[in-house]
Amino acid sequence: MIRTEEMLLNVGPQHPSTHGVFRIVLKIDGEIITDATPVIGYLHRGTEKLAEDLQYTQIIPYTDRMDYLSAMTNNYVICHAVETMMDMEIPDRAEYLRVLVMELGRVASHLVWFGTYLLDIGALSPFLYAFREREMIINLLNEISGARLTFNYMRVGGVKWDAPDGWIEKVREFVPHMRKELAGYHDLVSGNEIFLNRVHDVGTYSKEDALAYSLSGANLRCTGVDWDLRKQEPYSIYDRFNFNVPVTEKGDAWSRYQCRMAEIEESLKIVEQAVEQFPSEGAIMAKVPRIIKPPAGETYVRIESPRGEIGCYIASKGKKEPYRLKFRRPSFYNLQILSKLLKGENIANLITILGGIDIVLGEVDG
Amino acid sequence: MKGLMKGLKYTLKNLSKERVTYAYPDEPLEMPDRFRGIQKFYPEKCIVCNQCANVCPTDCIDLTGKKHPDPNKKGKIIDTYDINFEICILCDLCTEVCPTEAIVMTNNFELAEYSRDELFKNLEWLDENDTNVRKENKA
Amino acid sequence: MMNDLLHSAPSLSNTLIFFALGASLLMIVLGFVTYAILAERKVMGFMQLRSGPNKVGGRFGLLQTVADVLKLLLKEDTIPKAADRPLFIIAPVLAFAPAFMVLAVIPFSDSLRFSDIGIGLLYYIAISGISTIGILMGGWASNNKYALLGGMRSAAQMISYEVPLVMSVIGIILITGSLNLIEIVDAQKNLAFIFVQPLAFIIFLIASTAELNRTPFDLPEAESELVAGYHVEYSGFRWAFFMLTEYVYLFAMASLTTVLFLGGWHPVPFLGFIPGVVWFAIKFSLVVFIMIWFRATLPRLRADQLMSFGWKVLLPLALLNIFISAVIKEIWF
Amino acid sequence: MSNDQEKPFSEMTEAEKAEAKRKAIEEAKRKAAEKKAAKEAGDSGEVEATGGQPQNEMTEEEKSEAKRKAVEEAKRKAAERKSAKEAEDSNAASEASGEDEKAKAKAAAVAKAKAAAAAKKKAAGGETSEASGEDEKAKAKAAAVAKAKAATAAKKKAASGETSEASGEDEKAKAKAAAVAKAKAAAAAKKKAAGGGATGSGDDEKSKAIAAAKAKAKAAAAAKSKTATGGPAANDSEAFEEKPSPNQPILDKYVKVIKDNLGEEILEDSYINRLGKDVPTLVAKRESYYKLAEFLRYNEQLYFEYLSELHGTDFETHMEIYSHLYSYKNQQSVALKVKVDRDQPEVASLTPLWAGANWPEREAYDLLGIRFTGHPNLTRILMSDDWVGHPMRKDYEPYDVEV
Repeated sequence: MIRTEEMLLNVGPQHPSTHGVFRIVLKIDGEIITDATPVIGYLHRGTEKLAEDLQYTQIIPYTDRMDYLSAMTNNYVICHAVETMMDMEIPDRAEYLRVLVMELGRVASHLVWFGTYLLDIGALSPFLYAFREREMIINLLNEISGARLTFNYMRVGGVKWDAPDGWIEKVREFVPHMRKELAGYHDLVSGNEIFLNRVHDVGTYSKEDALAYSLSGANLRCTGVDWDLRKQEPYSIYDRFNFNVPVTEKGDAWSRYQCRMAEIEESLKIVEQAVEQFPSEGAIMAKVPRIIKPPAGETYVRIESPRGEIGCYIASKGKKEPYRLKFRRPSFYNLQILSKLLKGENIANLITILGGIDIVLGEVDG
Repeated sequence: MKGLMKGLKYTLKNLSKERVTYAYPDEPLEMPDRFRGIQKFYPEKCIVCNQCANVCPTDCIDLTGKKHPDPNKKGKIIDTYDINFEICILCDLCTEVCPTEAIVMTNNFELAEYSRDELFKNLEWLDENDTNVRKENKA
Repeated sequence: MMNDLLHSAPSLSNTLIFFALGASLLMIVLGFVTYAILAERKVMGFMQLRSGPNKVGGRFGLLQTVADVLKLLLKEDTIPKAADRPLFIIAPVLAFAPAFMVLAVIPFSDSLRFSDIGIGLLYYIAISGISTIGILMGGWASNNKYALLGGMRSAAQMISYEVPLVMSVIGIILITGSLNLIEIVDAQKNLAFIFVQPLAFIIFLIASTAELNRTPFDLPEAESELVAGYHVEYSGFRWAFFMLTEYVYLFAMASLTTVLFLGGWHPVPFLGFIPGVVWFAIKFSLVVFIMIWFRATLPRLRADQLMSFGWKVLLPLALLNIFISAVIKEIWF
Repeated sequence: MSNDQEKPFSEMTEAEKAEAKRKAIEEAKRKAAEKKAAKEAGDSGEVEATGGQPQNEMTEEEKSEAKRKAVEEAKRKAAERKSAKEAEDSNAASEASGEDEKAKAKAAAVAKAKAAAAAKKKAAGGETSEASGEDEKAKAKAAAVAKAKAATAAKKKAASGETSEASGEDEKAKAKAAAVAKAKAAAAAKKKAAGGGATGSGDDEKSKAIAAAKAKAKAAAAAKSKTATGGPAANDSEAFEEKPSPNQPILDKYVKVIKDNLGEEILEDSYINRLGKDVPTLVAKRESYYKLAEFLRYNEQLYFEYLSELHGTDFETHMEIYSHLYSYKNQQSVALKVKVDRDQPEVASLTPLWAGANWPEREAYDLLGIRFTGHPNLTRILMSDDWVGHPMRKDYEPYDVEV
């Protein structure tokens, strides 16, 4: 008599494909997953608790460490929340700089996703090609902000530095280069039959599920929901640019891939236009009191980060520290659907699905 | 098969391309001027206003002042100044608030030490750390 | 010289000579493995716009692998407490021994050969199957779930791909009418079999990549899924043995491909002045390069896709190839 | 830029001295002020002296005040008084500062005030002139007159309907330009001030464009819901009138639909959150929280199928769950709040309605100790399972003080 039994498999917290310290406890029957329980919190640093004792400017470096692949959007969301509360007008030049760095950051973040996703699926080279271009972006951002990942670049009311000499030109030159290389990625990966077989019809969910599970970003757009906060609830100066929101219909890993790759192109479009429209002079800081004290009350703003909707809630009592600061962290919300998707899949698909959701553990755990 | 061939062509084409990696640490990495590395401290410029210690988000700066030795002059001069690089996140806020540019950033980013104790930098160390200072801060 | 030795009566001095020859071949193979690993890292490095190893042994990193092996030998030998100790120890040996044994039948050139047995091809295939047991054993004995999954995947994969592998060479056997590898090479004096049997070559290349557990068929190791698969608990020189197995098999399989399809040591027309061994080495390197090239480009298949590809695509194609070969043989030969 | 930014700092040493003196004077002036408030005000005064933006800061405060007034109950009157005091202080500070700085600030403030919704216009105008010297007063008056003209023009345009929207915009802009020009003429002696005014107007127009775009989007949503009738022009004119917010009709609609279907008693409160992009906010009663949420989720007119955010806050007197809902179908959002007793924090879970509420509720349980009844798996999520206490509560004492 052959007796089979279910096996408990602990994937993570140290595992090459969990992109950080994420743990998922699987019940497997052979290689088929019958149950999956995600366990998070290994990277919880209590940003929100720490923020209760910090002034608003001091919180900004902490936000860098949440979604460390696109720290610029994190910087922006808290600045935007405070600015909304204080009803501030941001100078044009500052807004353009913000949009430039945020969109460059979005491209960089998607490149990391592209590379690591292919690494998860087993191809080694795309990772290095993607990081080649990312390195250029990182260098650009390093030049303007003084750090490669933890930028701490934005301030309430504007940005910390103006663009250094020649920076705009460098960005202008980067766009066509990136377009060329992007075509190369498509050559290398997008038509590859093995890759297509790995991602087609894997981790499919419906539009209704996506909405019910509060998914956002490409995870939502891959089901046919045309939703991008840059377009639908324009913040900053996004209404001045002409770009599309890539939407795909199928809701599987392949449509998520298509969405993100198309988003790189759209971001490049925005960068291109922002460079064209970039005001030749002007202030980069609004007139801000040095001690920032938003009026008593509360606010919730949300913007589009590469991973989806990043939101910031501030409850203020009119003091220089927030009474309560809460980030809506897109990865945290996006990850919820994972255990639903995994039932009945095999272990190889676990990696494809998890990679396709595009999480950053710093953000999941806050 | 066509997709596979395309991919193979792409990698083969890259075989002869110039490499893009840095030869670090054989060649030192050039960081842009704004890069945020280990701080440099000018004790003579410091007016002991405590702003850097107050603004530091991780409370890694400790400083004490003493009375100016010249009794005719008002104000204080710096006595001790310590930065704990175990928790410093190099956010640049201290140099941003400093009214006299007594503390500035350098481009030195090689912070690794064999012992945690060595990450505790005192006034002398920070004073001597005078290479690669940000150009715009060079007095 | 070799042929004389092979046909002489057994004696003590003969045995010693064979032992010395075997040992020298082992050294050559180890030398190859050393530089195959380096070549793989270098080629992949160049393809990925890196420079690859360049610290140990000059700017080309010529001693990098040596340093790695030394490190592995000096490492502490750890055996998990809950592991099945005897099996755990024997597994790498069982995996490695057949890898080296199969080299016995490969003719490297006109004169450089170590045996001349009539069923050379059959011998190769039969012996190489044993390695699977070593890998499965290692996966089981580690008492680790990832290793177990890797071992199971490996067993399933090897069995599935051995079938099309064998089927694809039947065409050649039909045409030459022999299982002796030397005779197969001799039959390609004028035209390499790659031109006669292109379909078989493609099937053989794919199946051999799968047999070698190399990308895109590296499921048993599957870094991103199973961490390291069957050798996840191994370290030090035991782990080195598994690595060695892999690369010796690469050596053997590339040699076999050269012998079966690329005409062995026979030169390309008009370039006959170059010695046969060099020709063999050139063709062999080409095959190795292709394997490395695949690894640098392709993503990994999924287990179920691997199975359906093996059974539903490769096997029918191999059968078709046998049929075509039979027809061709009937008409032309 | 860096030079610009650093300059204030280097100037600051002198400024600080002046500041110290001023502080002493101020201290004497307002004995009644709390110690903390005094310190904070001093801080802000310090900046104003150098940054040259006293009015700016003040209008911020006033704006907030006005907003609050529109929104808040008597509860926070004390807080208002406090901030009013702060405003006074900063006035005092500005008096102390140099003449032309004031003028600069004035120009900026005027531009700002124009750009802002005119709900606070009167208050702002009044207070600024109070704070400033004689000729500034005159300037401000001129500006106010210009503004009033612009407002009436806008109103007229609004009356003529949607089609004239573009031209209305134009004329408004012209009126604005005229107003700015007036202000310029008044401050002609001070070239810098004029320059500031000009850039201010540029910004204004741009912000106008943005506002118009936003208004359009809003109007589209409004048209869909068949309640709003005015269109963008109406929205604009609303801004010039004393009306509270462009989202007010949306909120009214929500409230009406809810009250029609669930009865009068279901809502504890409803208001527009002025600080949060004018989001309509509903405060549910704890008992009927789930019922209301269910209604918001499934009612055809509301249909908030997307839960954007859910979290709890410890307000010391009570706990509060804040959730931000969005309806893709109707393109509208709402904030739903419920107050929870702090000693017995228990409230219905929203997970059956929105699967996405699962983890956020676990997080709220983990960090605040709010128990969600009906939650499928209410366990700790960020902290380890054996953690003691709920860290985000204001009375939380860390187990190990050193960490």
